[in-house]
Amino acid sequence: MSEPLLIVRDLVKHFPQYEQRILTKRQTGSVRAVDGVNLDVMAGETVGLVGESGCGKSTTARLILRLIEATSGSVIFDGVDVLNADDEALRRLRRQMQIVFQDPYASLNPRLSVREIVGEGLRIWGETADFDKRVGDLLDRVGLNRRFLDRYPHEFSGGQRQRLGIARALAVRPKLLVLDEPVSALDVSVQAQVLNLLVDLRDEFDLTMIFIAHDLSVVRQICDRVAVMYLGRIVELGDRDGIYTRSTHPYTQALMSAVPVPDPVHERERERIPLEGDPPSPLNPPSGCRFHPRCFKAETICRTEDPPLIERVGGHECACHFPEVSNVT
Amino acid sequence: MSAAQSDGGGAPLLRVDDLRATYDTEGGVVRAVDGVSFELRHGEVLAIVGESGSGKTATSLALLDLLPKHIGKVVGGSAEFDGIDLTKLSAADMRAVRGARIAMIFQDALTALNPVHKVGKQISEMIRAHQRVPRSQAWERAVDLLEMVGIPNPRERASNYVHEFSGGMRQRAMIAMAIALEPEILIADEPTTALDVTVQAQVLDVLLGLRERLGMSIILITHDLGVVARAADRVMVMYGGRKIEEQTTEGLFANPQHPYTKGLLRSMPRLDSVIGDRLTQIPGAPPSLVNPSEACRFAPRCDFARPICDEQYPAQVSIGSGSQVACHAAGDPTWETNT
Amino acid sequence: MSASRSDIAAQATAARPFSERREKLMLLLANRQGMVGLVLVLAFFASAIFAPWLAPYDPNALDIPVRLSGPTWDHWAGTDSLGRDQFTRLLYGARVSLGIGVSVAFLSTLIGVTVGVLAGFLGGWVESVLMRLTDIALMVPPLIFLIIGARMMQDKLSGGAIWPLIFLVTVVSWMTIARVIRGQVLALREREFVEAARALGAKKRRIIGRAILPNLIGIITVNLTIAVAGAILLESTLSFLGLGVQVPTPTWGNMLDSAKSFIETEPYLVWFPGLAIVITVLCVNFVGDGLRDALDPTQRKT
Amino acid sequence: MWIYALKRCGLAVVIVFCALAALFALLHMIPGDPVSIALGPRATPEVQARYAEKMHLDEPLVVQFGIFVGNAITGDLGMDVFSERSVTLIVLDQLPFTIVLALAGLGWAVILGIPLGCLSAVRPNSWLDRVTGLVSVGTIAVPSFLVSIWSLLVFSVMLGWLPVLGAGDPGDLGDQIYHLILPAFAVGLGWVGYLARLVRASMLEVMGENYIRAAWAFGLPRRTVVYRYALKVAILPTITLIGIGFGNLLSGTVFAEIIFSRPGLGKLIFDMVMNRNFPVVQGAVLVTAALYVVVALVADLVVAWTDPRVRESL
Repeated sequence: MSEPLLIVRDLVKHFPQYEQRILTKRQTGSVRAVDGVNLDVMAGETVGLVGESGCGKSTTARLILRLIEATSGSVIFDGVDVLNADDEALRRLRRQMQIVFQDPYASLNPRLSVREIVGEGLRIWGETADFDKRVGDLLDRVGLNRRFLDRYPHEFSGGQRQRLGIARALAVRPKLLVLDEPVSALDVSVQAQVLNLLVDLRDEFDLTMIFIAHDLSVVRQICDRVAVMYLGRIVELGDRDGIYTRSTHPYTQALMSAVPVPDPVHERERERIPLEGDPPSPLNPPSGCRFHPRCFKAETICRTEDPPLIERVGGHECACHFPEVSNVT
Repeated sequence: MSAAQSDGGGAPLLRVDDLRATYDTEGGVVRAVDGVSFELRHGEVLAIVGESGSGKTATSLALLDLLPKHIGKVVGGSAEFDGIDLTKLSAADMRAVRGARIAMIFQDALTALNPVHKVGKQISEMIRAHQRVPRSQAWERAVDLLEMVGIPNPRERASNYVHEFSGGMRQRAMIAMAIALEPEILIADEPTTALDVTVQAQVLDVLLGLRERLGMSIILITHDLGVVARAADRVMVMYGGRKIEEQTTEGLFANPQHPYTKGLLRSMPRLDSVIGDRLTQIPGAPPSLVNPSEACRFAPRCDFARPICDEQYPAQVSIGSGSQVACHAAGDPTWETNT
Repeated sequence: MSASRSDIAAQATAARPFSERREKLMLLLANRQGMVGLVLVLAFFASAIFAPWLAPYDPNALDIPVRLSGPTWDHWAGTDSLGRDQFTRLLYGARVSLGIGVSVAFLSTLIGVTVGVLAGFLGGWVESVLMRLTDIALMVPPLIFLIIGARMMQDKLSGGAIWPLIFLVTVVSWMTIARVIRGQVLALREREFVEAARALGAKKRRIIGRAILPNLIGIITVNLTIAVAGAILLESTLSFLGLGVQVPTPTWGNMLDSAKSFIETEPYLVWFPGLAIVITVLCVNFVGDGLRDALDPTQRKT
Repeated sequence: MWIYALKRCGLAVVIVFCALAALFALLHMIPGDPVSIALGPRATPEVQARYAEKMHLDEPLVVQFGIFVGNAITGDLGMDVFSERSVTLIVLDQLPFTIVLALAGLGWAVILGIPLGCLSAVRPNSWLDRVTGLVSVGTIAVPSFLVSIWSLLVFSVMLGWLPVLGAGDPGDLGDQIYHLILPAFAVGLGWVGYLARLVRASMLEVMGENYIRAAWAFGLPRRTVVYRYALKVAILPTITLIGIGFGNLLSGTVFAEIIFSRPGLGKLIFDMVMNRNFPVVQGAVLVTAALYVVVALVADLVVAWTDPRVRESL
């Protein structure tokens, strides 16, 4: 196996909580949004990052692109140390790593025309030869009419805006595309269009993708490997079939069992693993295994000892003291 | 599957007939609800499914005269509930119905509960708005209700403000408020959409448990077909402000009739499907409802559209045992074989 | 296979005939109050600029025999205690009042926007220092500051200079817009399209210029108009207290000041300059409100 | 909550100190001989010498400032070299007039403005709403010195209903109130429109919130929804504004005081500035700033106490 395209090691992001004083600030604590994430992404594969709100999946994405500064850890992209790159090196790196955002309304500058939005990357990198034609080709490629060049974002529907966001990211021909909940703001009928488009583009542009979502079914549709996150950590990591049919972490199992299946007969017979309460606050995560207060298997050791993410049963990595294969779908 | 499942016979609890509601916007008049008819029976869970802008929320707001003031209004139709027409009630009579006989819960409980009153205070105030109960007694009731929806330490929690609650607890608190007067109908507008799946499951359980216990009927508004499969007895699918299909839940999932419903079911990524390369997709985007033409709203996106679809809106066709579909192609044998 | 059909459907729903800019212009034109305000404000500016050609008399020409004559055919707005034509002086006064109003508005907006953008975009200690400075400046009672300041610069003012007034009024006028702009920049900075620009490798200058500033134009314009009104009020106030522009240069404020002594016998001397101030400020506010309605995205529905 | 209150008090002290420093710097930054600048060319040499000694002008600036601050803390604002009276006493003499005027002016504005804004928000586009809208825009556009002149012109000169000048007979409460009417009207008028507009906007925003819709959906009576649910939230920004407004009025009454020849802090400052009597100005401004900060502080604390979201985050 070749060297991974992206290597993430012990990535940590703590958002300090401040109390404003007159001129200074005093730290009162910190939100441990991402707390030691390890992840390798091979060239050409699509890795899914799933978890509930507040588990740190979007923060992880922004850390990898260094849109926010990490507290500690390392990100190596294509052999280059992203977190220690100087401004100029970072700018060059960013051509190769692009991101598509969740909110199709907030992610496009309302004051710029489609030409300027999609072509922004070309302008930044001075590739202005055949500008209109290149932007037009990109529009074609994401299924939009090239006559839309002079329109403004508010004239488009949510699905079309998301296509614009994808075209903008592809303009600089990145190697890695990070998709942060790209379809969760879209209606179901439009979701499928965008997912299909992404699959097509992945093949055509040889993209490596990190796909972030809270919807397990969407991730299953598009990803080769899946990482399940809980409170800033990856708790289970494996290939798609492994995660979806032979998951070993109780959280993955509970999560999977909670997703309702659109089939009333099957759905009403399914066995469910009920979880008590809401996910705890990342401001003050539980001791030991972070999942233990909600875990149906928790024992004394779980309260005191944090299980490492290592390969256990089922052929994939799992951070649990009592991993067991189970199929809950 | 439940004891309270639709009994088939008997007069319906709520009979909505040709309900129409509009929104005035700068772009023009939006026909948000455009001739919707349905019945709700005693003790059943009726799901209204549709995408954003399909009119599912507007329908429920129209029933309780809660459309945004000065913008939205009911312009036609009737909604008969226990011998009274909800659309013709005076403001005072409507107020007596709201909350007490038909209650509603909303998607985002954080913004739907008052930020500056204690949660227990809000519940007891709501009780006292409808019944002459002393303050302390109403407070006790509020505590009991919080316990009933599964909030730990209800007595303590009643003195909290909503921002001190977690997402799941907020939704539970709102449910507690809605069931305080044991309403006959509970309208739940996307009650779980803003919640994480693990919490969503808990809240759905609470809702269904209460249905059993109090024998109320529920109108469940959602865009999530998984939630429908889990919780509903009957489903009505809306598209472009109109009802396009209605069936029992089993019937709808086993044998969807309208091309949109079929497309929706197929375009959904699901946990239990065989993984193929591509999802079946419905092309295009939902229609604008500003001054719509008489054409079938779905025709521009429909793979089976025919000339007639662009000319007139299809009538509602009954397809046996309370099921209905509005499609020119429905029941056409040649079309059936094509799909 | 469905690509072509999907395209057709997409285009059917996407079409909107007007560009955003045209749409806003239409909204502004549709706002009756705003339009009336705009027309009147433009008229005032025109008459101020062309005062030497429009005015029937020399503003400083004394005509003692007709002093304190009420409004007549010869003197539409009457004459003052030295027999100077009030209407002429009103026109010339507009030059000073509007001139100061516009200069102050531009200067204070410039300072406010600079402070707000720098504080909001750079954050950190720059933000702390700038915003604390703004807070302290806001605590200074503007009138007292102006009274003290104008008194100290009185020798300059007596020499007929106007810049000390512009300077003083600007000093008390920039804080509100700085705070508003900072709030907006903070919100914009978190918007995903700004992140997207960074992700594409855009430099800070480009992000401020292309992503932040264009999205502030609406709020800057609105504040600019409102600042004009505020500055006219402050200037007339100071001149009324005898601390602003010194006679014989006419301004609406010092005309009122000199009229004070004749309030019991010649009330018209108090009415006309006062009305000039009120109508101007009212119209400028109408324009501001109209602009706000036209530019505020929450007013529009998609 | 208490910690928050303490912190805000600390901040208030810092702000007053800054204001003090700024004022001190302003008054000492004027180029030239401080004595003749402070006293003007008319002062006799004896007065000048006495002034220089009283103000410790021979000491370095920092020391002067230190002395000034030290005295200010003990309530000694220095001595007026012309009248030989204590500045503290001079200021305290004028203070009640201004406070009464500011309270009366803001008081009637609050009593009228808040219900007007509230009612016009509850019934948008009604005739009441339109009238309120016109009044708001109108009163905001009329500077308060014009209101003073015009109301004097109309009610005293033309109609002769109300007295022209002064604050009334010191011993006669009725006469004092009689003399208070016009100035209070002039001072408060702009605030009626301002408050009405703010309350209306704030109410409309709150009335559009989800929890108001939910309150309707739960069948709560109109009065509960409007007054206990909506107004309680909508009033919060108004409280802050009233605090700031009161602070501003402590100096903003200057026109009313000048035009109606009424004693008060504003008139004192104006007169002393015109007479270049800067020690008195310094003292009066300091008292104004301190009062302003205290009022703003109280308003902030009231808001924090009323809004659990703010209270919680403290």
